Amino acid sequence: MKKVKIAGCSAGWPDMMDPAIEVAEKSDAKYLAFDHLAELTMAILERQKAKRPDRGYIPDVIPLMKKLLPIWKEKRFKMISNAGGANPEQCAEEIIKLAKNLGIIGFRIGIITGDDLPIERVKELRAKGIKFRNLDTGEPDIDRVINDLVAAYVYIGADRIIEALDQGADLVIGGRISDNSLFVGPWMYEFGWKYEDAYWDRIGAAVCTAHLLECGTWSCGTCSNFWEEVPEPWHSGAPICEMGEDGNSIITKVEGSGGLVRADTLKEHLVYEVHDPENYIMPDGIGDTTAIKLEDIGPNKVRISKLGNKPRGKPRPSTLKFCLAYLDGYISEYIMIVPGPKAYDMAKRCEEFFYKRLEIVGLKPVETLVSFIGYNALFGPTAPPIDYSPNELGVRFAIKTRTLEEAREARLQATLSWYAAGVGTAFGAPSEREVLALWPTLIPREEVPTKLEMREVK
Amino acid sequence: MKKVRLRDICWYRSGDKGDISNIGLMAKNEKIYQIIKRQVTPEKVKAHFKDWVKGEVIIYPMDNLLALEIVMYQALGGGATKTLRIDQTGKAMGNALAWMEVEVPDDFVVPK
Amino acid sequence: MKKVRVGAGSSGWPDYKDSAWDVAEHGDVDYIAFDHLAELTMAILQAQRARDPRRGYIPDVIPLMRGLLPIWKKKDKHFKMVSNGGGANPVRCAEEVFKIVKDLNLGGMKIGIVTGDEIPLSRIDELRAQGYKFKSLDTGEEDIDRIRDKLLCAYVYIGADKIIEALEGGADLVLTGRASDNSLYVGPFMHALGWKYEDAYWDRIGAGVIVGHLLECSSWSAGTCSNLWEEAEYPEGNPGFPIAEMDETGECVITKTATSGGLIRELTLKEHLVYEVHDPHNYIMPDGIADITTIKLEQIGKDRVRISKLGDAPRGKKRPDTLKLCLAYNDGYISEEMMVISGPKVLKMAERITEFIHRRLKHLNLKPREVLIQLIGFNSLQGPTVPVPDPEHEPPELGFRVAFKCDTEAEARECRVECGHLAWAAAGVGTAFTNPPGIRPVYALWPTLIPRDAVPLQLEIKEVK
Amino acid sequence: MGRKVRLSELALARSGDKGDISNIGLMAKDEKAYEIIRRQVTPQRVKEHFKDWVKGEVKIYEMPNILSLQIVMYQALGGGATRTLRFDQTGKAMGNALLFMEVEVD
Repeated sequence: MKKVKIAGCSAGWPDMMDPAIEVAEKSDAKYLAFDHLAELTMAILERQKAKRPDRGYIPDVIPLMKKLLPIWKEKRFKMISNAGGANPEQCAEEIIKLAKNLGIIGFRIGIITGDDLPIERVKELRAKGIKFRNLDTGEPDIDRVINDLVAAYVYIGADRIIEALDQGADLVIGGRISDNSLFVGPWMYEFGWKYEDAYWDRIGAAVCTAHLLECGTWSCGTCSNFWEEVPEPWHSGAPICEMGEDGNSIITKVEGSGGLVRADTLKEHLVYEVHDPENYIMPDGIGDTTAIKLEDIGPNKVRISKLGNKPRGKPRPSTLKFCLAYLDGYISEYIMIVPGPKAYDMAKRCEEFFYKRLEIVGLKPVETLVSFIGYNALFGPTAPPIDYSPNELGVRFAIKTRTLEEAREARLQATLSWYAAGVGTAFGAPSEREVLALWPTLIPREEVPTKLEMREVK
Repeated sequence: MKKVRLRDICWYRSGDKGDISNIGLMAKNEKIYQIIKRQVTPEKVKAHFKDWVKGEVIIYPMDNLLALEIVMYQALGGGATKTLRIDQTGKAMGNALAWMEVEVPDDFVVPK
Repeated sequence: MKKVRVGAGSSGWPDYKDSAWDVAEHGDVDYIAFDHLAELTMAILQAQRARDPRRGYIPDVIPLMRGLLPIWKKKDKHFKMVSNGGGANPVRCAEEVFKIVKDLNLGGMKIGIVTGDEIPLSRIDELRAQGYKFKSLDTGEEDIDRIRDKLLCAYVYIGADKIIEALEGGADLVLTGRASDNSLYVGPFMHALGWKYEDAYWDRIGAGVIVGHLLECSSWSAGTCSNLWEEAEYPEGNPGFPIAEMDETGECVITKTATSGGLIRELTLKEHLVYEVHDPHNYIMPDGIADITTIKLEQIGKDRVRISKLGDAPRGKKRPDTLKLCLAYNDGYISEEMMVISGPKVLKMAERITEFIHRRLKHLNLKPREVLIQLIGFNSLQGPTVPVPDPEHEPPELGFRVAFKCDTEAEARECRVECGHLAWAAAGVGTAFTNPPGIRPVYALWPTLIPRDAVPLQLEIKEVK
Repeated sequence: MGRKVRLSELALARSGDKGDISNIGLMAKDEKAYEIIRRQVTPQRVKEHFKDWVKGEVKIYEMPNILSLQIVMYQALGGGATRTLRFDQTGKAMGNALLFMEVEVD
């Protein structure tokens, strides 16, 4: 049976680079996949490109490639990455320049574009009658925010990845390729799977398994419930998955790397951000995460296999996830620390004082939140009652306003609220930021024509 | 004798000047002032702050205010602009000192 | 018996503009003084002015004056104002204030502009060539050649001489740069009560220096940042600023307006008399050296405390013949990152993350000059002095803050990302992040002394009719 | 009936976000614990536990293959990562917050 190894080398931006280098050097993984995009990263990169046309891709990919290309020269693994962000063409240009002065000739790059839509295109589609209902809030159409739009991008699937690999690409680079497709693409290409009924079960298995790899070291004991048992997390290994033509696979990591690969560290990620476990909707197929089982079969070795005969996947959806980013006011933030022994009472006084100051300066923010670090900043109303006297508490003011001036004035008043505290209060650095909000919706596949361009380092 | 913490028998406020931390320790009454004047010594203060106070400690009594002016050199990690501490200007050093314990007679009553 | 009422108007930047307006409206004062400069502000303002000649003064002075001058007019221009908000550009600041006077058509106004506190670096080199050593008051280091090439600017804490001259010249507002906070108050006392820089007056000037110290931090003597924080009420949310009623003999009553919050008690004054004083027998200021142990405090009514002479020991001595000089220089970059980690075993988790950071620094061969880890909610304020935690009662969460000091900005960023942000790998589930503050250049200060006669000052009085 | 214990004694959690939706993976420590959480951790109780932090609907899906519940809470993150004022912009600690909830064991 044919088997193919793919390593999950990045969970976002920023992330550790050394696990990817280690996989390239010490493992026989045929594919290295890099997800660099969180939900909002694209909007940030779009705004960068708007200011400077030669930017808009993930900057870290250049130092990463500088280390990987010499290793590639020896081992000839393939790389799939969405680091192109809002500017895959410029990113490829920089990598070609880099390869040239490293004397690496013949390196072939497949550049995928078409995932980001110009705002005018969105307005055209809206005029044509597509409402773009908000998946989160159910708001029926985008008319309320259509004039504040700054970016619009589609989570595209693996179609062009397969095409690029077919034409001999060594690196496939794109923008908003879905994290999942970075792994499903190569497996479909290698095993000759098609987007047809005979393959949905296996594509579903790949979709579920890819979910365990797209967050890199998060499946190998980082940010884990088992943090006390994880050895040497400071050089955690990246997960390497060997999948067979039947869709079953084995996940390991490089021998001697830090971190931990166990059924329950993978389980931790399988339950992460899945929503409806039987309908894990991805561009290439709908996975059923309840149709697979995880078994420890050796140190840092876990088998993933089919559970019973329920199909592991269903046909891919006719629509794609479509994200619109729009401007939505400003948030200013400020932290001060009040001392014990009555830290909680003192913190409450500062909060009361702050709200009075807002009245005095006649400021009505859209929203304000005062929380106490060391008590309820993370847990809000669910925090257990304080049954001890904390040495100190962080008092965090967060204020949302329409304009930057209001954000600054609100933060100034928060700064002055430490006067109401007792002696021994200190303060941290304040910050203001423009709020980019996300409008998640769906777009019919046929409205998103993607393009592939092949280039070679000569 | 029994032990009480300075925070129960004194008020305090601290500030900075460059890398010098300066604590005003105010006794709540005359009797307490005599106790802190005797027991709050440069050596004890320096030991209390461990590696946070690297330089000399000088203490000036202020009989008129029943207070001790405690001056601690190289005490703020380099001073407001250089220190890595979140309390850049040493506003809480008084509170920190207030954890220190002193000995008082067994019949001593902690003032409200 | 001559008396003068001087009110506090600001204690650093920012402060409560509405409290300054309250003093002007209800304080029945003859003078209001505004201190806007912390130890480091001048270096920042000078950097601003170097980039843009229209900047370099304290921006807050403008909205503050826009609210204050109409009250000044309503009080038929009775009270005078003294402010060091001119910063590194008092001339430009005066022009902006004159614009307000015209905009609100307040009629005539005279502004006295004091300069000479900023010492060009070339002058510093001249003095060194003449053999003058700028010994550091902090570390005792003999000379500044180690930092000469990194010097950004130099400024002197000047006294009240030119403030008095400006008031004698009829100035309504005196704008200075780095005037010492104390002199903003001693100037009006000396002018109004006829005190001179002569032997007969050092005792009374000493009293003025002590009261100046009480007013220079505005609400800090009236119940804010106080041990009495539970008693200080702020019904309207506006802290009161102290007002000093000083008489010819140097006896003084400190009070505040009835329309402001906070309180004036013996303790709230005492708290400030022990604040940043160092040697209480020799509280050295440009206008005189005060002995704070020679006065006593007496509560004589609600929010009224009298400060009077204790015995017959003089309250002040002859002013020093050197002035404090601050040299600001660049000393690397600081980056910081904060995450909040969840229990249970939150302290053990913090230890694991600390180990992670040091191991990863080694793993990536990063060598920051200094690394500091602090736990917010546990020891960020009081460090090693906090008692051993009770395992039964652990906080449900803790802020985990790590800061790095490096020679270059790039290094500071790499440390923060690779070993700060990515340290979440070692944390348990349930770790969250804030937006880290920007990487900041470190302005270091080299405090030293300079002979008074090496610092010639200039006064220019401008008027708009 | 039995005694009350915190969920943290029976299960582990990890939470993430998607827009303004908070999603908690609740993993029972064993078969017996899974039966308890499956019965007692209901949308109603979860919504009560989070008070005003969860404004929308709560859906709970079972994952018997890995003895886990997938808890999906709408309008639960104060507007989503970029708009929320909360410190924990992406709801990484919502799982831990849920573990404070009490359930009955015999």
